[in-house]
Amino acid sequence: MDFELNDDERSLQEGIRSFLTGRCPIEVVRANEETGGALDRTLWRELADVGVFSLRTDGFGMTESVLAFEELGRSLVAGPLVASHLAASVVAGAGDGSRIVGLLEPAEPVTMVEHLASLDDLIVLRNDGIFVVEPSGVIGVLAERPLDALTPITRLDDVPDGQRIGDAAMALQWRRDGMVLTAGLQLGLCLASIDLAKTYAMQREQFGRPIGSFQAVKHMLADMLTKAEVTRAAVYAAAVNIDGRGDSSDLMQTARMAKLLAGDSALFCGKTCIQVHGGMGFTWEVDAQRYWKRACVLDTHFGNSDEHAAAFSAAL
Amino acid sequence: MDFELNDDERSLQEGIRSFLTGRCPIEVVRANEETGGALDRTLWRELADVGVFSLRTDGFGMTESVLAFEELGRSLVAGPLVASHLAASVVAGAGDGSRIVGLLEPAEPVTMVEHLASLDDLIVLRNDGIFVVEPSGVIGVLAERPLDALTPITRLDDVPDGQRIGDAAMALQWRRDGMVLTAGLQLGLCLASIDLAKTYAMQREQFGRPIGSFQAVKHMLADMLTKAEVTRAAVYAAAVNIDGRGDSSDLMQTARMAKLLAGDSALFCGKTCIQVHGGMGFTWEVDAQRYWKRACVLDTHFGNSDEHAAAFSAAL
Amino acid sequence: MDLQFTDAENSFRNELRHWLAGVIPTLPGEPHRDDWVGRRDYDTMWQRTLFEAGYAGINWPKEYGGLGATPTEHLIFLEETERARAPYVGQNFVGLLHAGPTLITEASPEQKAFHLPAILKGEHIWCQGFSEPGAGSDLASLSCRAIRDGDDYVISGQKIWTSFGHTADYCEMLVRTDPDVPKHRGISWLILPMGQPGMDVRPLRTMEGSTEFCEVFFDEVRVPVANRVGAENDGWRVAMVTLSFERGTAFVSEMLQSMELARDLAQLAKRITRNGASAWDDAGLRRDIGRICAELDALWALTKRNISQAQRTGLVGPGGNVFKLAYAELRSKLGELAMHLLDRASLSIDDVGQLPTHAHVHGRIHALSLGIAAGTSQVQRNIVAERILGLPKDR
Amino acid sequence: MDLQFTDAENSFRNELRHWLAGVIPTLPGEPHRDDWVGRRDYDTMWQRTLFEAGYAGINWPKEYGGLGATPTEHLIFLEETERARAPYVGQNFVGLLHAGPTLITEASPEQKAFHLPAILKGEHIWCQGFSEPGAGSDLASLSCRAIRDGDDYVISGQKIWTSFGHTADYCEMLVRTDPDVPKHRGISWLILPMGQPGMDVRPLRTMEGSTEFCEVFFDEVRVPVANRVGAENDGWRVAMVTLSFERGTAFVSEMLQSMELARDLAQLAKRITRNGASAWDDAGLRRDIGRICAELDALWALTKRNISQAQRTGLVGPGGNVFKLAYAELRSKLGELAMHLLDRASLSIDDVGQLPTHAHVHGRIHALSLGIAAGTSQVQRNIVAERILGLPKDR
Repeated sequence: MDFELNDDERSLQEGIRSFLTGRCPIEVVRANEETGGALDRTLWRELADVGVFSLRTDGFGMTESVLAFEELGRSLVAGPLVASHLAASVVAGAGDGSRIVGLLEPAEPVTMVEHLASLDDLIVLRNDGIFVVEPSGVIGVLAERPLDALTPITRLDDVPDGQRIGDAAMALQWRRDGMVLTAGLQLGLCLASIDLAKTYAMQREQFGRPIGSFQAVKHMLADMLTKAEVTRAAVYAAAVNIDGRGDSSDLMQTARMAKLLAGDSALFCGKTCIQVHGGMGFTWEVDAQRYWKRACVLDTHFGNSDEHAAAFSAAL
Repeated sequence: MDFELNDDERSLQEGIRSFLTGRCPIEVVRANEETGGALDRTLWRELADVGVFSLRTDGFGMTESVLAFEELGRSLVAGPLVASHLAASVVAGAGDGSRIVGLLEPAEPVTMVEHLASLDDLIVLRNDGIFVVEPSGVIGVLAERPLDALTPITRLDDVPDGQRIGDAAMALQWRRDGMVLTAGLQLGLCLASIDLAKTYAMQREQFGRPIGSFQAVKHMLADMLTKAEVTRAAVYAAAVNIDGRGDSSDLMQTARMAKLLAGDSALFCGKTCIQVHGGMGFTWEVDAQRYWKRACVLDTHFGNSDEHAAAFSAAL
Repeated sequence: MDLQFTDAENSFRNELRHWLAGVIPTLPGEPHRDDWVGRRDYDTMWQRTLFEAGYAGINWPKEYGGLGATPTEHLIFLEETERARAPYVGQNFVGLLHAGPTLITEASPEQKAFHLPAILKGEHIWCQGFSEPGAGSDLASLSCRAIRDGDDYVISGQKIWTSFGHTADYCEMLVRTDPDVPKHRGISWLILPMGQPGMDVRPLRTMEGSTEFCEVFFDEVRVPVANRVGAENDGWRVAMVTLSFERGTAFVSEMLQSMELARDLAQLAKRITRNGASAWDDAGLRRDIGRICAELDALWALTKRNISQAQRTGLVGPGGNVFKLAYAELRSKLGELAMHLLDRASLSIDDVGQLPTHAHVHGRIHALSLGIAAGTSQVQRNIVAERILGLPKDR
Repeated sequence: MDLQFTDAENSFRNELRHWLAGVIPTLPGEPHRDDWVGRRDYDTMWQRTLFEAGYAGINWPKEYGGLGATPTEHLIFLEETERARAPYVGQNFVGLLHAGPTLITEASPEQKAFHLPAILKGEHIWCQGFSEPGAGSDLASLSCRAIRDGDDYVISGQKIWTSFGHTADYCEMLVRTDPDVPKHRGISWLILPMGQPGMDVRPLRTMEGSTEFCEVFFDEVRVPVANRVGAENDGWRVAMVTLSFERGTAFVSEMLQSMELARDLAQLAKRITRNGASAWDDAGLRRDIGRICAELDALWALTKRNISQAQRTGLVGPGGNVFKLAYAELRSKLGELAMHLLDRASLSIDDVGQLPTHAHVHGRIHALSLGIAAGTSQVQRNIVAERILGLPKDR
């Protein structure tokens, strides 16, 4: 047993991080808000080139994929990353980034699809199977003000039917893998929130000293880190498990554990990051709100934490 | 509208407090642990003499009663105080303290009765009415180690039948009044926990200064006080409401509000008081544990906080 | 203790309710949320209407044109206006509830004579220039300088969180007039007419995307010394005076809205289905909503305790900090629960179809600000611990 | 990353499991929880049994008679002994996991030769004399004095939280040998034989009513200078050495128990009825238990990360503090939920009829101690913030 990253895993993650730091610094991400969150196809191709979508069709596993998605989350990259990654094995062009593939799950009280205007293909993930739909034919109402400015969102009155490309078992597997990949993104959000809050706490002075020297602020940061590290263990365990190097045979249950922990932690870290920033955390300018908002978005993907808590208990 | 204590209310409360401080200092309460929590009949009579059981049969209202029960909770007085108070109007000797009247509610997973060995009469409070039972005929198993050393507790295999002394409507009213009186006791526990924690935080030095100067400790105390003051408002509002000087006609709903808030707050203040004391909080010697344990006991009386949250929602 | 209203209070309520019933239907529609100029006009129109009916400055002393109402009457006023869906104080906020009361206590007769009636009549909008980028929780460390030059002060520096800075006529400002003394002792309180040369007012976008706040930059802006309120370097005390004007009513309208919102959420849960059943069938959700509603009711009771205390002593006392701490946390719980229930619909700030998304998502974001604005929850806890419980100061 | 065990690890497990299967059924019944002398005998009997089978000192280096196992093998050892319901380390705890490792690193050859085998064989029980009534979180402020007098130290003062002080043979002690230097620099580490004249060992009753801890009072107790470990006044460093012995396995047995307890709670909820229905029908309760179980599984994964890190670097690092913070909180949630479900039955510390009250009520109380013992959660948060995140020290 060795549950630390091995050298290959570490260098893969560092490679992705280094690409994103150069290509997608937060300024680039923010600039995309001015276009209403329309996806940048050049960037999408470059993401494909570093393997973000095709890792698993290229012979890597969920472990490597989650490490990559952690970095995507950390860099706040927007768009149907998980969907395009999942689709890489079945939808032509998804893996190489030539087509942007989105995904929707029928939901209550209403079904909403993200990034509809940027999509080339839309996957509908239902309990009874996986279906693909032509996005241009999908009719809905685009929200004037999405919660996350980088995630345009459209309300659908009806869930489109589409053409079946996978059965119920495959749908279940996609949900499971979707949970773990999304949890990777959420883990990255936690880490980015901590970095931002920490930097501010060290720089910002009030009462003649850095606010990070006050226990109240210190303890907020300690709680963020604690949640993030527990989440990291959960997410990595779920990924390793799917790759057959785990310690549990119930892959779905560990995937739920990961999504549950990651969802709660990303929301917690996001809002705590805002609180650490005080008034500045409430401004558009500071990224704290972006992390929190993205955490709100991702919590609704592949089941929120409460749903997974319920599902987890069903196996007890 | 004037939701501050008036002079009569204040002097009544101060009178009770002054009696309890003299007659029942914490040393006296603690000493009772050595007798397995057997009730002191002399003390019981004296409590009756200051009006604890007969306030409402003597023409006072729930408001005055709650103020008295707040003090009883603060002083950690043990025994079926609420039961004897409720019984004062129907069971001879309850009001003057010549008989100690206990109460049980049939419960799941098991019905437990407190102080059985000290009781002269046992009330059984069921949904369909109120019944009185001869305690000596009640068969059960006394817990070897009660959670609260001052609250001996006996498991009953069967709930005794007894003689009917009140109908379903009266049972409902007893439950309501029981909630509010118990909430008064719980409020007192909160206040005592805060006093104890505060005193310790001011005296105890670590790292060359009182621990109460550390934000972490300060904020624990601030959270205790906050919960206690919100609880106080809720408990007083419920009492005033029952006395017909309230702002809501749903007396049961405000009673539930009071019991819910008071239950949560007493548990919170009790455990936080232990935490503020560090290792000493974990000793038998320090009273922090006594407040927490009593909070555990009282949360099970007349429905716990979760039950009241559920019941509260039913009226929404 | 008595939560019932006196006959006098009830007739105050009845008269007000009667008046509101007549006037509210005659009001024009509300301007768009981002139309700050339109909203200024709307808010001042309502203030003028209140003034003409004798309801302006409810908490101001009669001698300054106010109603001289008790805190309880103020509560009734807020209950009735909320009930009637009357307009809010809006852009009149700083003038009526902050600058005005300060002027009443501290200003010269001339300053009072000029400003107070204009505020009451809705003629002048005020904004606040207190916070700075470097002075938030530690407000007294503010560094915006005012240098005496003859009969003027010359102001240079920056202010932030100036609400309605782009529509205001006057700004209540704290400036540093002596940098060489301990921080609380070198501050002065000034009345700044807006639109002076050297001022640059820029909108500050909040995380919700709205721009009611501004940043204001000062480059040698001249203000007559006569515009100072109180003595030079005594501005900290002047600013603190306003705190004593809070009579427990600050969150009454909000509380009424929150109680309604929480109860609306219960109704929403009854409409929404989840896995083929009503969301309301979920015992855990019901308990969560029940608990929030009960806790809101408890905070409502606390509000009345605070108001009663203000009525007796003139001060809210500790209850105000306690209220804010508890309310910020509870409002967050409500917001989180609502977003959870709305699920994907909560990803739109505006309503989604028939779903009242806006109220809940806006509410959630508002809750984030409650733990920050006017003293973070961390600062509130310090105050509660130090001023109420008497624990030693941090350092 | 790989959570699967190697062939070597699997054969270690299989051999151990086989041995345990043979030996466990031959063990006598456990003594009563308050029979400390009986429990000493029981615990040392088990230690002797381990020693004879070659399993004593699993984490001790081979050269000192230990097994020299890797952290992963230590994990396997703890998993298997838990699975087999083998006795716990019990009163051997301080010797095996604290004093012993310190002696291995810091003691003289004579001290090692005398003490280490006796610990491994279960011949000597050790206790710890570190904490004092005035020195808890701030341990280095300890004031128990040891004054040099010829070849002896003469000790006066008081120690607290000395577990099994009434049954121990030796005590690892921190004493102040120089009161005139900064607090960390005047401390020495001594081996104190128990039962010396001038010592008074009194049981310290915990809130649960048990007496495994003692207070020890010292009135001019003489200890040879030869019993000092490390240099005079270098005792703080000596004591800190033991921390580096923690290889992520400290809470393994507890975690396994907690995971089982949480799953038992789910089964209990299925048995218990509430208002005529199964308690398990309550969606909120199910979610609460599901969340706790999932979070425990996540902490189990974190445990394995910590063990892997220790295996690679020899140190647990930050993960240890993070684990303890999260675990203390989670264990409290589990305990509170269990007591809620048990309702009135939770008012007895012992089992009530068929209800497993004891495990849950004891568990709840134990959880209270988790946030306090070995560094309160407040201290843990400071450590995480300062040592991991690099935030500035308090003062």
